Amino acid sequence: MSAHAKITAFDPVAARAGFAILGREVYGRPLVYLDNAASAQKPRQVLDAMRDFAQDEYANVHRGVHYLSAASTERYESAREAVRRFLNARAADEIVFTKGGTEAINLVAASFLAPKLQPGDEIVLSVMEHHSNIVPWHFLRERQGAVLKWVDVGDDGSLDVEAVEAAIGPKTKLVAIAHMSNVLGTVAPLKEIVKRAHEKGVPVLADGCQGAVHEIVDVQDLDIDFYAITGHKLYGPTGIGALYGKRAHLKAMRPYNGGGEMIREVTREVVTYADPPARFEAGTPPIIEAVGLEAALAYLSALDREAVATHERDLYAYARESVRRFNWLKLIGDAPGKGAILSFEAEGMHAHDLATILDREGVAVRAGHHCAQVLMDRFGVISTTRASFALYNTRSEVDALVAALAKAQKILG
Amino acid sequence: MSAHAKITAFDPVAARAGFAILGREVYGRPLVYLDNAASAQKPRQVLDAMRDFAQDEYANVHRGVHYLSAASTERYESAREAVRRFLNARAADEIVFTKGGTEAINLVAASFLAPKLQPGDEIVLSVMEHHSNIVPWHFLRERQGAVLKWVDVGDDGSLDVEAVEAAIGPKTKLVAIAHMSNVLGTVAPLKEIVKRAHEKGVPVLADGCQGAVHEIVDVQDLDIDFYAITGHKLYGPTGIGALYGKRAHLKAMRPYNGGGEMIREVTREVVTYADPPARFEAGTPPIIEAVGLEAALAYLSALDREAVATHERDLYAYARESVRRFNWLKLIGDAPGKGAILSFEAEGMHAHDLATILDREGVAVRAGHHCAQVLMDRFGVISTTRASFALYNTRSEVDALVAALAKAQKILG
Amino acid sequence: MDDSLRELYQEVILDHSRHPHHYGALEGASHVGEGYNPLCGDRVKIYLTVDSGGRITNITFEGKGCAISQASASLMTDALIGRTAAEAERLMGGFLHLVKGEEAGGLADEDRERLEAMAGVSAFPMRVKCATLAWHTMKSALEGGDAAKSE
Amino acid sequence: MDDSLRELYQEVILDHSRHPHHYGALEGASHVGEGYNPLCGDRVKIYLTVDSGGRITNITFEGKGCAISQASASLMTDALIGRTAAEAERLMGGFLHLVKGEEAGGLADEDRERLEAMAGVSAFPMRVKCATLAWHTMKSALEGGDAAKSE
Ligand SMILES: Cc1ncc(COP(=O)(O)O)c(C=O)c1O
Ligand SMILES: Cc1ncc(COP(=O)(O)O)c(C=O)c1O
Repeated sequence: MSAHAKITAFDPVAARAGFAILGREVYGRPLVYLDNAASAQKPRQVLDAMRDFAQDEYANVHRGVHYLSAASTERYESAREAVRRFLNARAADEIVFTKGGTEAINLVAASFLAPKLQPGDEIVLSVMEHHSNIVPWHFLRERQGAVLKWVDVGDDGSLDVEAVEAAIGPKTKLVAIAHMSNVLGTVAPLKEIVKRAHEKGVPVLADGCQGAVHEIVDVQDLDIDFYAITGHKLYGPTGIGALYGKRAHLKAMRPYNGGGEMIREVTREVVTYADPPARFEAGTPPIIEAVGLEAALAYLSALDREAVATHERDLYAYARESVRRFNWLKLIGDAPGKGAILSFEAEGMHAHDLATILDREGVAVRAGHHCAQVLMDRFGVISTTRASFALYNTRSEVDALVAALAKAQKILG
Repeated sequence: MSAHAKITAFDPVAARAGFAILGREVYGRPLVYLDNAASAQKPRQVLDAMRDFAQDEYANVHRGVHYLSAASTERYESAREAVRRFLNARAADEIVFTKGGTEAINLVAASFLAPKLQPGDEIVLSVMEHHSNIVPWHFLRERQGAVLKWVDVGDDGSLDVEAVEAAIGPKTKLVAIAHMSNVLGTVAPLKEIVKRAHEKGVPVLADGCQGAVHEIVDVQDLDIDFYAITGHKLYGPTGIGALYGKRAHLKAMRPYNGGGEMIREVTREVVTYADPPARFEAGTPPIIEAVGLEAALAYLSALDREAVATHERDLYAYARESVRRFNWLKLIGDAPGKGAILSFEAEGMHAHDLATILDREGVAVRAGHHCAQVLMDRFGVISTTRASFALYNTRSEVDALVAALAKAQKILG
Repeated sequence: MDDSLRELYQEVILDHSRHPHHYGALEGASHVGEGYNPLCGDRVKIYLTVDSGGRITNITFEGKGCAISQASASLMTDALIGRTAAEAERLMGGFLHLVKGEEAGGLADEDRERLEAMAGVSAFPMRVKCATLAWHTMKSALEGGDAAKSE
Repeated sequence: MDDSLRELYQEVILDHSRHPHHYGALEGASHVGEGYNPLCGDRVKIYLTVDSGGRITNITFEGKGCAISQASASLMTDALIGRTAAEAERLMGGFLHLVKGEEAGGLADEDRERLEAMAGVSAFPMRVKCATLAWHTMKSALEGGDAAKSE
């Protein structure tokens, strides 16, 4: 299929019909939702699946022999299989359901790394990480004397595999890198990073909270050790995420939370633990949310994802071109092959003032540090304004953004 | 209001209309759902609230200045206020949202107790605890040398405040007790336990996963230090729970997961943390689920809860009386004032065989150890069969249970 | 009564569960395996003797469990005594297919007939683990491996 | 243009934010406070001098922030210089009511007039923290307490 054919294989305007919220108005103006990197809206299929399931088939999973419990368990495990397929993991027992991307990363920090960490051991991470892929490692610094090694990005926001490799030393115990930055849109050269790290015997965790939404992920091809995703950015529900971990790692890891379902046997004196993935899923899991996540992945997978990616890149290119006219607007992050995230500083205008004015024009963008303060420091800013695009955004929404920016300039400039 | 008037103030048959699933059939027979202690069904109000919110107002919370983010944040914080009201906490910042009851207890173990625990320090818990209120303490035994002190229950399943007090010694650092047992139905004398523990300077955590569903909880009146609840048993969604903690405790506690929202400032070198409750809510929280939980609490609170409790106790009394005819059926747990949970052993019939036969009659019960293996040991059984009642159950459903038991006896007996 | 229930709890199953064959410890067993079903807490212990020619000369079992798991263990002892390890392996594979309702290719006609009584389990997916516990345990005992669990 | 936007970004606010009054460090300040808004990362530092009679003789501020927070800090210096700590306290309370759109009981007419420009914030709940940052910082500086944050 040619690149052109791929573009026509996805129609964002038709897709919008499935997202009721996109048809609404705010302050009497059509909503232009460009805060997708914070969270995506959910298609009708996801909401229907959750509701239908809760209304017709719901019970707690795993522990019951009755009909509804069996049905629920089947749906829950089918969702696990859907995640496996989505990431192309070898086996479903390499998929652990979590409450979100943040918990997935914390799980690796606490159950994989913490037990074997010596003071002075190093963790390599990049300056473009989200706080969710920073603070868990800071915990290990605070509590166990780990050393954080920071990999810088280029001025255009690009992440260089050589820079990552250079940061890996004999004491490095893990490389933790965002697949895609939520501010810069930079896509890390993950496969090459894994290759170099493995040559030095160092495992790699990817924070795929953004990456999995916009890239096609194949954990086997990447040969990556851990990959974290979060449901609500994948057009799925809140309250759920997942961790992919190589089976050998998961098998060797200690449990995370303690409670029901993750045990083998409990007595007054001792406790033994279940095999993965159950070992890491203490308590009643997010069952209805798993059903919603499966629906979201089915929704995504039914699309021509290459075509969606092309559409998103087109939106970014169009937006980038369109804001050129504003000489007061300075882009932050413009690496080759980046995802559809437009972050910028506005001279003489604070991001929050800008976002407030855009909001009243119906245009929802984010202003702030985007949970990436280390990156803000790197670029010498306190905050940025960010427009982030999803599959359902259109060029005319980019036009609306541009018009709103012009208005903001008139008010504040 | 007289006891009689209270009964008539709640009509379970009318309530059933709000739960679509209760109208369905399994294997061609009307569903008789008696697995409520595992998880309750959700009324239409909860499903509507979640769907309407996701369809009309959804965005990520806290971090955005735009309309939907503000609306979402308001809904999320309003849910927190609803939990505060439900538990009668002093202030909303004493309510931490978690992924469920299990995580709430793990949070206390990891962030409150672990940092100050010395080898040999003791944790007092009862033999009727759910694994979720056992395994987190076993972690502290395994990792930090804590000693678990077990309080026995009487042969009728009652929990004696003197026994709890006797287990508290100079090295006791916490008492962790279920408000209501998920197997025995026993309601712990929580207020008295707290009083005795506090006299000895020991804080108390209550596992309220069952208790909050059936009792009216007032954490101020109880003067309790921590109280854990879970959404899905409260007629709410999966993927959410909450921890009440006294403000002074929460303020002094270290964070649990690390990530977005729980920080104050992050640099390459250091990180500082937000105040509670944000400190304990790393990452995107279960937003849609919080909206669902608020709807569930609103649903419950609009009922005459005393009348509901009376109805449930009546169901238990009726069921207890009705199964008397089976001389092969041995009740486990019959303490005065207990909740509507009927657990039993069946002579010559294994719980799983029984549950399978009941299931084909449309009657959903649980068979197994109910995540309470220590309690199974205490009563010298491997598993029990459990019928647990909710507000929407009726006497005629008890009759269906009894008829199904008679059938099982015919097949297996 | 529900047909699939009648099928599951048919007389031969109940007979085996009430009066299991080869129940008890086996003195001088050459292999022992222990199985555990974490779902219900049931346990089973399998004792067996394999002679120098690799033939299973005796099997016994101990443990408490549901009718399905007890009957399955009892039937298994009948079916496997006298087999070589390789034959037993094939039979075990066939049994697993049978109780999952899959095409049980590996079974000879007389074995299939003997085990047919367990086929009713396939209509009860939540109970398949009960039926397979003893068999998994047998397999791990033969292989001299760890305690099995039916997961 | 949206009326509430015009109200928020009215000329006097933009003037104050572009040309803030009393901007910079204050040598020999008797009290200093630092404020931080974790939402956006904005910071403010407040310097003030209180004389022996408990009267605030001077206030300055430093820091970067949005138009709202800068204007609010600038207006605050104008409003509080020359007041006693007790008067300042009352005025601060009134201001908090004002920006939240509540009845601002504690404000004298001339104070209300002076601060009225900030009332537009009340239509922007997400921005109230921007408006109150300097004031919370001022309060904690006066009380000699910790760094304030606008939460
Ligand atoms: C790159 C990145 N990592 C991690 C996260 C955390 O995901 P969640 O908030 O769903 O836990 C986010 C989003 O907030 C993100 O953008
Ligand atoms: C008494 C008790 N405690 C704790 C839990 C754990 O709650 P959850 O599974 O929702 O985390 C349960 C239910 O499973 C329970 O019944």
